Amino acid sequence: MSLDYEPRIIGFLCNWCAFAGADLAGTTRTTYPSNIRIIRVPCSGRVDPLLVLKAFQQGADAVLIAGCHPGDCHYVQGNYYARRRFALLRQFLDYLGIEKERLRLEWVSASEGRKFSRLVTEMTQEVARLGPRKDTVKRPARQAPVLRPLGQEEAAPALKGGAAAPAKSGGE
Amino acid sequence: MVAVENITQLIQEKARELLSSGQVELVIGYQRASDGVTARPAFVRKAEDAGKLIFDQTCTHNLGKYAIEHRGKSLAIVAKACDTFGINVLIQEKQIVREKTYVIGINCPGVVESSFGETGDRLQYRCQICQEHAPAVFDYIVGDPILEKPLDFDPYAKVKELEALPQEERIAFWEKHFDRCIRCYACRNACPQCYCTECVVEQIDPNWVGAPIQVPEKQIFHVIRAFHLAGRCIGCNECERVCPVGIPLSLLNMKFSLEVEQQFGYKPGRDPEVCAPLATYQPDEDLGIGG
Amino acid sequence: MARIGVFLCHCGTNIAGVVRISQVREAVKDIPQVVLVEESKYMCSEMGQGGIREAVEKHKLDRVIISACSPRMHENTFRKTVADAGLNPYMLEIANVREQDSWVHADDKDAATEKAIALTRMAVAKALLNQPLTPKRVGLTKRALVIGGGIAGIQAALDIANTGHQVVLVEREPTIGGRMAQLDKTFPTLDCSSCILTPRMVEANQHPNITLLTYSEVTSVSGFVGNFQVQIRQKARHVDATKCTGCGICWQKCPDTVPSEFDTGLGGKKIISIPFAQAIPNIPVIDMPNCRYVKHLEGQKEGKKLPPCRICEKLCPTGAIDWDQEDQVLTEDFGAIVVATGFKPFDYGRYAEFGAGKYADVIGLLQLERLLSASGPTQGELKRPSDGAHPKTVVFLSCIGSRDERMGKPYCSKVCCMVMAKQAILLKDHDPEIQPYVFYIDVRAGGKDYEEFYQRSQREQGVLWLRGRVSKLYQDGGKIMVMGEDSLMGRPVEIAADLVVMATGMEPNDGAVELAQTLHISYDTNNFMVEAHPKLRPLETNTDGIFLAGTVSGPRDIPETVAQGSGVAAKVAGLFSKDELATDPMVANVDPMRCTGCFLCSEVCPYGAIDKEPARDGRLLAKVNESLCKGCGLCVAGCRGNCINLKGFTSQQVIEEIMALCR
Amino acid sequence: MDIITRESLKRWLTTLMDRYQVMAPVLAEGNHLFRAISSTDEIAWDYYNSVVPPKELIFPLTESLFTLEYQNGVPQIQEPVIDRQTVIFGLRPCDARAIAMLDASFMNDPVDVPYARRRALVTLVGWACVRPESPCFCVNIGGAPNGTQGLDVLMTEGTDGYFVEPVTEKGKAVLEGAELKHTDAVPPEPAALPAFSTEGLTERLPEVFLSPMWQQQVEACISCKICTFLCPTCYCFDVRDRRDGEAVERMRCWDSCQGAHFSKIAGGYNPRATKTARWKQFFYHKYLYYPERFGGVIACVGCARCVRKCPVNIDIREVIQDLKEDISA
Repeated sequence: MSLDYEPRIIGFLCNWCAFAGADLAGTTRTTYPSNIRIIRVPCSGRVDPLLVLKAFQQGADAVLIAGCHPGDCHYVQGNYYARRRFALLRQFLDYLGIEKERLRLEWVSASEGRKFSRLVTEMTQEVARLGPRKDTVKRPARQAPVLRPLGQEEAAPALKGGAAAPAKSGGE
Repeated sequence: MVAVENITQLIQEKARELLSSGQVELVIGYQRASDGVTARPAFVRKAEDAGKLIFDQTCTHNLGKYAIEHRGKSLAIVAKACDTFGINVLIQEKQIVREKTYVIGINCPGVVESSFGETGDRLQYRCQICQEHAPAVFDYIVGDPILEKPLDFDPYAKVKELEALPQEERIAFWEKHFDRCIRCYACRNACPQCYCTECVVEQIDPNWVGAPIQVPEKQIFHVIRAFHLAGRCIGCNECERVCPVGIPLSLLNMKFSLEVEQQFGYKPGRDPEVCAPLATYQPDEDLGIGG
Repeated sequence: MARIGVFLCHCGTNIAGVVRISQVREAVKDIPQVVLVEESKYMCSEMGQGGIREAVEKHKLDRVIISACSPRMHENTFRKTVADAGLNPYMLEIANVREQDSWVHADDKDAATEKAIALTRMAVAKALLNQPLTPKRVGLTKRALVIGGGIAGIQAALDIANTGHQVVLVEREPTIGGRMAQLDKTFPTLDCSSCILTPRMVEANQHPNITLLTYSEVTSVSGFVGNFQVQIRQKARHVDATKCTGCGICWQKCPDTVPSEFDTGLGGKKIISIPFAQAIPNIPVIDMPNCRYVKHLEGQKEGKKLPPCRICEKLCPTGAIDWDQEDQVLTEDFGAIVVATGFKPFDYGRYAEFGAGKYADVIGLLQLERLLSASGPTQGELKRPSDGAHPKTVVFLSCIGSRDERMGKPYCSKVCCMVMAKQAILLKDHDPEIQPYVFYIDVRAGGKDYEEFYQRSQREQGVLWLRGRVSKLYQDGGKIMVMGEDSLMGRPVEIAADLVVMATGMEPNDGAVELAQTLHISYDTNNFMVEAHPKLRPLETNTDGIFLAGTVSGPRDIPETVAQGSGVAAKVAGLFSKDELATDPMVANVDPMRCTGCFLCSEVCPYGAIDKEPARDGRLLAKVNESLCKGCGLCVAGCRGNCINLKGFTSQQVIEEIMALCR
Repeated sequence: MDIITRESLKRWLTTLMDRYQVMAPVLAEGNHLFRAISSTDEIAWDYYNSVVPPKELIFPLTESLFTLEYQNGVPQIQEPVIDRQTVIFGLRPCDARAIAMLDASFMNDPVDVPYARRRALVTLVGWACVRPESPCFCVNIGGAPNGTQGLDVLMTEGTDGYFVEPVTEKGKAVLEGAELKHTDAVPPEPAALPAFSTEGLTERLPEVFLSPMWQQQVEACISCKICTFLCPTCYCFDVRDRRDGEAVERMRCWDSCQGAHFSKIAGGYNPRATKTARWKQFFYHKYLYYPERFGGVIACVGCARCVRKCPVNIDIREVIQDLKEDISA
């Protein structure tokens, strides 16, 4: 699939359902866009919102968190907490200018390889349509404008009699 | 301004009584500031010093902050209605012990906008939208009960206006404000709900935010600060008040308050027994998550 | 500086056919800490593994990256490999370049290669922060708790006991036996249910290694595999078990009768009674709310004068009646817990169109079992509930509370078809004049001799199986009119029935959800408890040391249930064959320098694994109980101050992964 | 003395913009701050003083020191180019004097190269305060509302324009082409400020190091960094590396002794764990350590930003007062 913009999507997948689901997509050779990069976590409830912010700060175009369906969490309730956290965070990031589409929490069971690939395809297209991020959370690649090899410019001179520089009284 | 002399007097008397009886070792209240018109925090340890305590509509500080600092001591604290919500949150989060904290609650007429050397009659916005003028927790209450009247405007109007703006304008709005931020952390440090030993934004390992005082880091810092207050912010607005460069932080906090209220029907600090919204869940809630 | 070896697996052409391995090699070889990049056709082969072992020793590697198939596939294999090479097994990271790359991006070699590079870099970035982890070892109590005294529980208890380990069998009802005790005969052999069950009940009762706790419930469970602490509430029978001989005078002489749950309300029982003749233990229970003496005492409070009765007390030869007896709470230690709390029949009253349970002659499968049973309320004489008449036309409705989305019961209860066949045959035995009709959707006769049994019901017994649903029942004089359709004939059918039997499906017993929560194990949307793996670990739960047997995890027939009982026993025996248990070292740990003691972590922890520990200044701080912690990391994400970290998935590591992927 | 009309002043500034980057006080969402301007209309002519002192223009909140990058296996180090000629227009004498103090600490041996480079490119055109008000106290601490120290040019607003007083050669140079007219009129005298003395403080600070007074003064302190970040003479910074793939950028960012973790050292020990200790560091640095090193000059210029903006009204003037009493006591 060719897109006019190739987004970079970071996926946090829970080890027990979503990650296994993604594996199943592979086992069944269900193709999807390669834009997603998957990080394996024990549970969607492990994903600290700060990690998502880090991804956005580092320039990710979108973040997908995928976990077990409600009620199926390997750790009983992790996905419920995740649901609350990210329901809030999405709203908030959108408020700051990071569109809701760029942060998604989805349920993918170990048997839903097709769903996973559908999900990634759809999300990739959606984010590609949005194009590059417009917000200011993203870190520009480099800070300094123009660079030159260190020390080619002569070092600036010290003050003459620096110690005396400030006068005790600045009056007239 | 609303007449509050009697409140001042009652606070002084109670402070004297508590200190001389030895019931508390410290009274945290307000005193006149060095500019002669506004107020500043006061820490009274001797009954004879109780005379310096005051209360008027310039007493904007949320003193809950100091309750954490002096945790373990038996202390009395002067708390406006909203401040008592903060105290409840601190109890809920096991930061202070109710039994050791004597709360002098105030039926609060609201506080006015003031800055060094300047004050007036104009109520702070948070007080204009306040609908709970009575303390949620107290051992002694002063001030006449205030008649709650329904607002004739939406307290979240400002947030909703901003929400309604096109994305580009929202981004521009925040960029222009965060551009001024100098990461002095006054907003965080003034917040009675911020008490982490080492705030994540200052941690180097892991390096959550990074040190640069530049818009991306500044913005991340403010997102984290607001998120960590989600379901905990009681709207005392100290953060915005203390910001030296006038960043409208209430628009961040209130966005979360709005969401938490809408999605979880929760208002922090009303009852310390109720579980915080991010520490609980409803199995069947949807929240627009999952397809 | 770290010394990292990167091993790129071709997996035949599975990976190498798509990912350009040479490019990956080029991309990672310049990473400062990477001292070696090697390839192998099959890294998991003995040769491939041997290569890794040699390289680790030869190049003094302290970390190993394997770029191959999913870690869910071979993580343990390779952990063992590096361990054999003398490395800590947790110094290994696997980049998933097969399932999550080459297999899904076969259509785009460039993209796949680029992704393989990214994933391998990510693994390197994470591995740089890997720490050696070592499992903790804990002892265990070799004593099992079986919850539920049905056939599953009895079987499990007996088989565990026979391996020489102590078992406590807890049953909520006054007697063990469970549903099977209520059945008349069993399919397809038609042997008498109680005749095969009761000997097992007796055996369980007399077994030196089994302690029966009937009329008891589990109230709380703490601890972890090998070391559970369980509270059991033994409800007051008001009969002193140590004195009672079960002579039966009390229930013969007790003046009052109330409907009997055991007889599904069709028959009565005395206020002081045992559920059925072969009940074990043979000790009665007083139904206090209905007892005359209790009413008398309450009456006194309100100044009313009611006869005191106390006949049982007067007549009891051993003075076993104890009005003041109170519930006992026992706290016991166990190493393993078997959950076998069984099922209850679906409440057919929920079907408004079938009379919402109003018609006396519309009954469920279990009721019919009791009506057919020689020990039942009618001593096996088939009388219909309304007027005691002998029914001649009996209609069965299948899938009542099964395969029915409307009732929120999408699943098949598996046994009902066979039960209907069995009961239809039994009806014929009782009275050849009876004509049974069965409305079915499909007949599910999977099981040894089941199909034959079903065929027999048609051929030899002339049971009429009509394919189709019944739309409505209504009473017409002494008849229940059944409006249905025969979908094979494609025409409506109307039958005037004397008795209608609802083939009620199975649903988890009352209190199953509460119990699951007490045990911290998960249950599905139908409230059946969830197996660790539907195929490969059907008897385990996701909480180590807690096992499932019988219908608690889904509808099953008796043979399957019994098999599970024995299977669970094998699991427990296997667990008890160890003298100490190793805990997973990938657990959370709290940084006491940062912790503020808000205990948000303990609020979100599903396993109660957060202990409160006093710090120097006396404040309570969080501490992780490593034996309880399952490494889910909920506390980590929950902690605002980032005071908790998760070994093997530290925030630092995940951040490095993010940065590697975003570069 | 020379005078320039507001109109010619604007014209002059506009012509400067070809050669220089011109920084001036602007009104940003109700806050006066120094920013690069592209038109004189942006200038807040009526400002009292900026919230953040103009030191941020020479000593930025964050600056990149160098970048290390692997280029085909070989590490390459590069540093940012600083070559922009800059005029800071409209800063107050107190802030100019503060910059002179920063110079002393940054440009004495060992010279802080990035600072020195930037500083060499900057010309300071100051505005005298005609109507200074309390809590300002420059006059009590060696400064003056119309002091020239640190400035290259001093301008004083008069009825018909600005009196222009070149102070340095740099100042003369920057004034080239400005339409100056000679006048016999004299600049207006600034309004008087309440007077108090800081005499003898420095000398006697060592005696009172252990006084309980310090603790009382900062009981309300919330350990924010406002006082230090808004202080024109504070110059603490933190050096951090930012990783970006295999490239590393070393940057320095403002830091503050008032931050709770500022003094924390390897192993986690924090020698200034209490806010009292931190507050003392702040005060002693300004009133004792700096003077000891730089000819007795107190590193406070009386701009009173800390007084105005302290969230809990810790008032350094009161502190000085307490201190005097404590000393005399």
